[in-house]
Amino acid sequence: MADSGKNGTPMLDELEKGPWPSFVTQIKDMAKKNKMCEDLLGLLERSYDEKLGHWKHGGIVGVMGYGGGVIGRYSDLQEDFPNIAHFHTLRVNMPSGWFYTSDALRTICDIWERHGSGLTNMHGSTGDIILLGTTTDELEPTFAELTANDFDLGGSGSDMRTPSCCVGPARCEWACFDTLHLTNDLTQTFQDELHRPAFPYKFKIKCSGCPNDCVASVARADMSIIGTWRDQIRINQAEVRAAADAGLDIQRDICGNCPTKCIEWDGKKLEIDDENCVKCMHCINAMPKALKPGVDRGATILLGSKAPIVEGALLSSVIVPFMKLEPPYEELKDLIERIWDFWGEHGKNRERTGELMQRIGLGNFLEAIEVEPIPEMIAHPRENPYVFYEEYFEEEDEEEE
Amino acid sequence: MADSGKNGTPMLDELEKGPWPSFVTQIKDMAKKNKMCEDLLGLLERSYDEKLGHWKHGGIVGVMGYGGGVIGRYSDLQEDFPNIAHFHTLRVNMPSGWFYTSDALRTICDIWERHGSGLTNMHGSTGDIILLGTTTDELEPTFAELTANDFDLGGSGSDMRTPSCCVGPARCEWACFDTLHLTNDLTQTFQDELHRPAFPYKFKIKCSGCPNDCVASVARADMSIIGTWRDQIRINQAEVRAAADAGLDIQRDICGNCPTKCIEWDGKKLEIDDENCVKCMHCINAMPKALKPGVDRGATILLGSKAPIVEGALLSSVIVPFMKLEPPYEELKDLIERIWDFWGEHGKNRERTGELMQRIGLGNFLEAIEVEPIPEMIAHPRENPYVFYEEYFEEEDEEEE
Amino acid sequence: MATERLTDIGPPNYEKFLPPVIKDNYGKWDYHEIIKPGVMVHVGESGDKLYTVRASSPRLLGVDRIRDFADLADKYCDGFLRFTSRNNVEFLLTDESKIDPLIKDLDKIGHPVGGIGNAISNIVHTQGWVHCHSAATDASGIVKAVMDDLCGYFTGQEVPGKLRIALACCLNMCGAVHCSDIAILGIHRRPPKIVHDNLNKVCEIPNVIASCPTAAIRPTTVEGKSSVDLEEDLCMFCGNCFTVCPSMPMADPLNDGVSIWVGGKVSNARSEPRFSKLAIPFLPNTPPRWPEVVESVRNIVEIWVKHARKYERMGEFIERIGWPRFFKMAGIEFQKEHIDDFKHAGLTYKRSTHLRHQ
Amino acid sequence: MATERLTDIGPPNYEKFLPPVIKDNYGKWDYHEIIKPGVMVHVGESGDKLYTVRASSPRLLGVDRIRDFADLADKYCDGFLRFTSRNNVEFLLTDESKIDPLIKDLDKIGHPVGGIGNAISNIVHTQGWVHCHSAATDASGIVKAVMDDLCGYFTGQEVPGKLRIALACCLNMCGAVHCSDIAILGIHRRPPKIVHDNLNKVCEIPNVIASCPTAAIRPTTVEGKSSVDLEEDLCMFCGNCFTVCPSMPMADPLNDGVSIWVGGKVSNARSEPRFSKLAIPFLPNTPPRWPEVVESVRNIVEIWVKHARKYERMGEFIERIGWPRFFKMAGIEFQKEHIDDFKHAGLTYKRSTHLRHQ
Ligand code: SRM
Ligand code: SRM
Ligand code: SRM
Ligand code: SRM
Ligand code: SF4
Ligand code: SF4
Ligand code: SF4
Ligand code: SF4
Ligand code: SF4
Ligand code: SF4
Ligand code: SF4
Ligand code: SF4
Repeated sequence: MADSGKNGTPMLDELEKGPWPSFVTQIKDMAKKNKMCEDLLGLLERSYDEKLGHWKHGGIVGVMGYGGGVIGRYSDLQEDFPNIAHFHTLRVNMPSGWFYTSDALRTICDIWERHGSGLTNMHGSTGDIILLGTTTDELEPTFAELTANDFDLGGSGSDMRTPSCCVGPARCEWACFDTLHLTNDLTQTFQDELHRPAFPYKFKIKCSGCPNDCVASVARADMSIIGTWRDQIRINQAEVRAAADAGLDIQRDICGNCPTKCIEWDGKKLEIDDENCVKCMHCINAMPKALKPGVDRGATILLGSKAPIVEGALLSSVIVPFMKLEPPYEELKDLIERIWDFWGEHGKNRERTGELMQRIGLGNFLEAIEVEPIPEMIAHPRENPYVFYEEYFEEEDEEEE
Repeated sequence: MADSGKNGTPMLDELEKGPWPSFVTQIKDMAKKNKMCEDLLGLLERSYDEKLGHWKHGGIVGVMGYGGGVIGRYSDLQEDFPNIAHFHTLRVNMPSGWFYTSDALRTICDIWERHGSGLTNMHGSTGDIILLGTTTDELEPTFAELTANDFDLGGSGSDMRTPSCCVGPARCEWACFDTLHLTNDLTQTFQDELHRPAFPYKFKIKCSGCPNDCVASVARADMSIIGTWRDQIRINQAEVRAAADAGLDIQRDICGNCPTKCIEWDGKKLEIDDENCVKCMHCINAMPKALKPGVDRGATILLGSKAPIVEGALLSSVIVPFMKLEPPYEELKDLIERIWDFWGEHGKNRERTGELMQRIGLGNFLEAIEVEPIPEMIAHPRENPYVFYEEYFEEEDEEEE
Repeated sequence: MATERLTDIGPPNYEKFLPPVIKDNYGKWDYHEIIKPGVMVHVGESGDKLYTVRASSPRLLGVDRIRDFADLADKYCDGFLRFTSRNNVEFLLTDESKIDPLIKDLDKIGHPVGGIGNAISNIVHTQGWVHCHSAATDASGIVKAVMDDLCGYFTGQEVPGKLRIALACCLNMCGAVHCSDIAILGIHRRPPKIVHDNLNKVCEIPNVIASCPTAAIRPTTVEGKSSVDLEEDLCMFCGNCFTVCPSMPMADPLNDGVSIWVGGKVSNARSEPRFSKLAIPFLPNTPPRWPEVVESVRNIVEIWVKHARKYERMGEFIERIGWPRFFKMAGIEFQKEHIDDFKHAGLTYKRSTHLRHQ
Repeated sequence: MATERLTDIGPPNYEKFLPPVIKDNYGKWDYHEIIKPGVMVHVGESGDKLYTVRASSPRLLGVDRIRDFADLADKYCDGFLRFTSRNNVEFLLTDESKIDPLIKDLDKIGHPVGGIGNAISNIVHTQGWVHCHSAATDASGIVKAVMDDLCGYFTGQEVPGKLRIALACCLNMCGAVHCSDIAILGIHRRPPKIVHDNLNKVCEIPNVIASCPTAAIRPTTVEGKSSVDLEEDLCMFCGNCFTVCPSMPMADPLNDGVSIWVGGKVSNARSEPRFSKLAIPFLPNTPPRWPEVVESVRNIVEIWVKHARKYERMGEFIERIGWPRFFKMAGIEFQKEHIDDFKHAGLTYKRSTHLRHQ
């Protein structure tokens, strides 16, 4: 079976059929001119045949002076597939919002064709450009060419991971802050934290321009920055009526879906009780021409989401209900640094910020990062009576000790 | 200060003022003829003065052959208040539904006046008649007179506690099973479990005739038996219109409050989509003349509620979504015994059934008590991927081991 | 007098105590109506009517007062009466004309009538300093002071829905305050003061250590006697160690007091049952009338009376307006103590951007 | 060529890559409209129009295909394009007349256009057997098979709302499947097979022991070598030990496979974000096209398409009809595995009588 690759790839071939674009076709096309891809096909066919992966843990490989940005990978079938015995991945920091020009893309393609498999992921699920597979000695040269062309690596390991953001103000009428500018600014400000892992574990930042959260930041970022507004939703009554005339059942589909039932529609006029609006976006989503977020805009800062390993998955929770976000973003950066300082000192190895917050309790965590507790941070107050009152009176004294 | 009682009770006297009936007045009235009550006043005044209770743990006191029904209590001010040096409480099992005749009450009063403080709680929060305070040597005589008059003790310690129930069919049109009959039947069937603690901890049963749960059974009983129905709510449209005419805003206050929004009102006719009705009772509560529970009646059996000590408070959760409850209640009794057997064998000391259920997991618990898992038992399926798959294939074999 | 000793006879059968009108209409009631505060009528399919008059009670009753009730029952309802699950007394009449005279007589002996329907009913409570060794506060005293203040809401002042208040004098929560619209909970705030010299005599040291949920208790030896010591920072004052060991007393006049909880319910009406949540972490023990507690409870009640919609229970009301607004309305300062830090704490954090910003 | 070595320069500034129409209307967009499947227009306050054509992508792309995209961008939109957070490709046009030709060219190279608005978009996924050592299944293969089957819902077939599918090949969940309408999760079902002879060389034994959340791993000695052993009953196959120690391999062809999860979302629209919940505990690994997975996903999708209300996400839909009915509709057998037994399990039990009995 060692040579399954050589006898063609009957199983993988099945995955060239069908309407959806095929990753197999991509590998095969590259295999015509790249030996790595040829071996990858063989190894993958083997995996399909055996229902078993053939990769081993990666050792510490990377580029000089960086601790992150490269995922080391070795095959456990080195003899059969020598060209991918090493098959390391480079994570290249994408431009904010994943915008490119054709030239920029070609530059990357040319570099990667010369130095690696020519295979990529556009993009990895943290957002990086993933250059999929090369040998250890190609890492430095690839990096040199990338930087020469204005690209740099993204994060991996226990560092700040590549921040990402939604398309935001570049192409969305609902962006409540400049997601692209902030993301780029944070990435540039924290280059050292991005490239040189010095944290207890990874730290991810994702910026969504509004509560629709188009980069899933509430579920996938240690710090979730989600745009919102404080004032009234702007209503164009004529457009509301137009939407109704066009067949939208405003009563059932809009009012009925409002989480706080704070919209009323009498067939002519739409009234919103903005005091009770929780900025969920639904009515705006449904009538983009008629409704718009207010003008007093900023973001809610949430903390702590992550995948389940190992204490169970977490969603981010509110740390700052509303923060104005204007360059140079001092308030936000101070907050981030206070969090990193405390986490860096008190976080256990492989403990994410969300897990730390849970282990020591949100109350203590807030004290440590010097943020006042407010009810906006909780869904509801405690239900259990196990309160750690921190001082008590002694017989002697009459005031708190 | 030792004699604060003797110098009158200035603080307690404050609690004789005001419109609400005063417990102090009750103690004072009895104090005129009962030395225990006189000392109790003194001790209580002392507690008010010092902001400190003056009772110690009770030792093992009780009546012959019973392990439960008496709460031993000793004062820590024996010299100052000798008449309440011992001040034990008897828990007397109330009649189901707390119904009495004047004669029955007088009988209890006469017995208690002869043998104890003459003070009672009508009733304790588990439901018993609480005879509040007597000496050790009065316990047996009191018990003898009680039994001679058809009364018996209730539960205490690690036994089945005195079951209680709502007024049910005796005076409520919504009772979906005979709460009084079932409660009396269970109490009589399990006399041994009630009087002779042999469980890991206490076990409480409370029966409410409908989901209004007028004995708070979902929060205060290890086994919560709550009446419900399976068929249609019975509607009297004329009475619905009458209620509307009388000023009830059916759309807002009824339809708007229906948890599943399964009621519709067009101003003339009330329509209920019974398939989606979750039997919450609200619409029926609001229009007792117009709406009635269906006729295919029974109860939902829930398990595990308790106060917070020590793993945190629990609410009961569904074990049997619907059970017909007709004498002799075999199905229910079998279930109770299967639960007791498993709990008795695997429950830790001072572990309630709800805590056991949580410790080993509902799934395992159901297996142990031979109940099939069904989705009605959960609010939603698991969110974490940590599944204990119980078998796996070995290379050798091809079927599960 | 029975010659051999009677045991295991169980309670008297309730049927002996049911009035004829109930026997006749048992399970065949058609509907009920509230006639006026504290008075309702249940009408049977037969057309029979049963009038219920509900009178308040301090729950702690001397036999003489119980005899008074018995006498009134004889006078007005052939001796038939019952008590409720919230410790009120219910007189069961068939003759409508006797209702008002009964109410007058009840007033004479100081038992106002009310608590039916949308009203504030009696406070479920516990023993406190009257009989329990575990109490962090008194029960009956606070109940009396609070109900004196809220009596009007029992006897007829309009309220949006039912409001259930409960009190427990320690974390054992015998009053089952964990699911009440308003809960008054006695709390300790000082770790147990260990009595080393008799601990090993009166307590099983392994049990004591095991009793602590936070593992704050460790074995030690003091003056040659085996005993336990305490990591005070780990203590959250649950009192479980004291329950299993008298040598770990919790009671402490300077630090014991009361906390206030809101928003619990047990009925399934409209919304599912839910736990009470912490509103006020600490109020001092101020006998005899606990003015701070009375004031705080009234304040919360009045917010509900003023702003809740018809049928809305406290918890349903607060969820509609949101906790931040509730704290603002009630003028309660939000503190670290309000934030859960027990087992399921993470699930109580605000995990969305659903926020009101005005 | 820079002479000294460049580091810490960060990504290129996005502004370099923004087309003029975006620069002009940056932050001043007025509204958008969906013109047809996969095509929308954003209209600026200025009146300017930006047309977006969204094309599907396998995410795993060879440089030649990326060059094809670049060429199309040059041909139709002055070289400006972007990728989406779900790995689709978006061409940014100003000339409406070029939309259809572009779509034709995209079809030629096999990239159907769609996924905008109420539609099923691309599947967020991970590495699988293509590059990861931790995979319990492949990623790209399942995604291809499932999207072949659901392609019609990407290219225009009507659906009630957005439906987001994600796949992760192990419990690390790089695809962040924990909050998806439908999640496909690779799972191991056999405890690690410990490689005793090199474990103490390649792994830090204390770290290995610490890595196990259920404390299933204990130190031991095998043939003189220090190693670890395993309480198999305590293992729930999270793979965390393998992540820290290569000598604890989890992968096992006989037992690895896929589980299906439903009802998660991350947007705040209408309801708050929520986790996905277990629908199907196990489906076998059946390369190359995983028919059981494809079938199960389609089944769940079709129930939603048929019964959900407008805008209703999978989780909102299931909550409205109730989980019991969902299991019935989907023909999925409810099993012990569905019942949570982790940390917060108790809170997932049904703690009320709010039940449908028909
Ligand atoms: C490449 C990528 C998947 C992909 O195909 O897109 C990826 C791949 C790996 N992830 Fe991941 N993760 C990737 C995004 C994520 C995400 C999603 C996200 O960032 O939005 C998550 C879930 C969110 C989160 O961070 O919790 C994620 C949660 C993990 C975890 C679990 C971490 C946790 O705290 O739960 C691990 C385990 C670990 O860190 O040891 C992990 C570990 C890994 C490793 C390094 C395997 C390992 O244990 O060493 C994988 C390397 C695969 C390979 O050989 O290339 N990966 N990983 C993603 C990064 C690409 C990029 O930089 O753009
Ligand atoms: C008398 C009564 C309070 C009252 O004034 O009504 C009471 C009084 C005591 N309860 Fe209770 N409990 C009483 C109903 C309750 C309830 C409410 C209920 O049953 O509906 C609860 C909460 C529901 C529950 O069971 O969880 C309750 C939860 C506790 C607990 C905590 C148990 C737990 O698992 O969380 C303890 C502590 C213990 O068992 O050691 C406790 C312990 C006690 C002790 C025995 C004190 C002790 O630790 O030994 C109290 C004796 C006081 C005394 O000196 O008289 N009592 N206890 C109630 C029984 C009267 C009766 O039989 O009718
Ligand atoms: C007498 C009593 C049962 C008993 O066997 O003793 C009783 C009797 C009735 N209850 Fe109740 N409930 C009684 C305790 C309860 C409790 C338990 C408790 O308070 O600890 C509850 C659960 C409270 C909670 O959710 O925390 C309770 C929740 C209800 C409800 C649901 C109210 C709601 O909207 O949540 C109704 C329906 C209604 O009031 O419309 C109800 C309705 C009724 C009705 C109208 C039923 C009927 O048709 O007869 C009864 C008299 C009217 C009234 O308002 O009291 N009863 N009722 C209890 C009187 C206690 C008292 O003295 O005030
Ligand atoms: C392009 C993209 C952002 C980006 O920077 O890449 C994007 C763009 C838009 N999103 Fe999004 N969303 C994008 C990922 C997301 C995600 C993240 C994800 O899928 O992982 C979410 C959260 C999904 C979830 O809750 O699980 C998301 C939840 C929404 C919603 C809320 C939908 C809902 O009802 O829950 C809207 C509002 C709507 O669709 O009406 C929305 C609306 C929009 C609008 C209409 C905003 C606008 O005015 O331009 C954009 C184009 C229409 C459309 O339907 O795609 N976008 N959107 C992402 C396209 C992904 C793709 O290729 O399909
Ligand atoms: S998150 Fe909001 S602002 Fe960003 S793209 Fe989505 S809808 Fe637009
Ligand atoms: S944004 Fe959401 S909460 Fe606010 S009015 Fe619209 S639908 Fe209601
Ligand atoms: S629980 Fe139901 S049946 Fe029992 S008294 Fe209350 S309302 Fe009536
Ligand atoms: S009982 Fe409750 S759920 Fe059923 S129709 Fe009435 S209000 Fe709705
Ligand atoms: S609540 Fe505590 S103090 Fe009060 S009676 Fe129960 S155990 Fe005793
Ligand atoms: S009071 Fe509770 S927490 Fe404190 S030591 Fe005792 S058992 Fe432990
Ligand atoms: S999900 Fe697991 S297997 Fe897949 S890429 Fe991430 S770590 Fe590797
Ligand atoms: S897979 Fe997870 S549970 Fe099993 S042994 Fe490894 S770490 Fe422990």
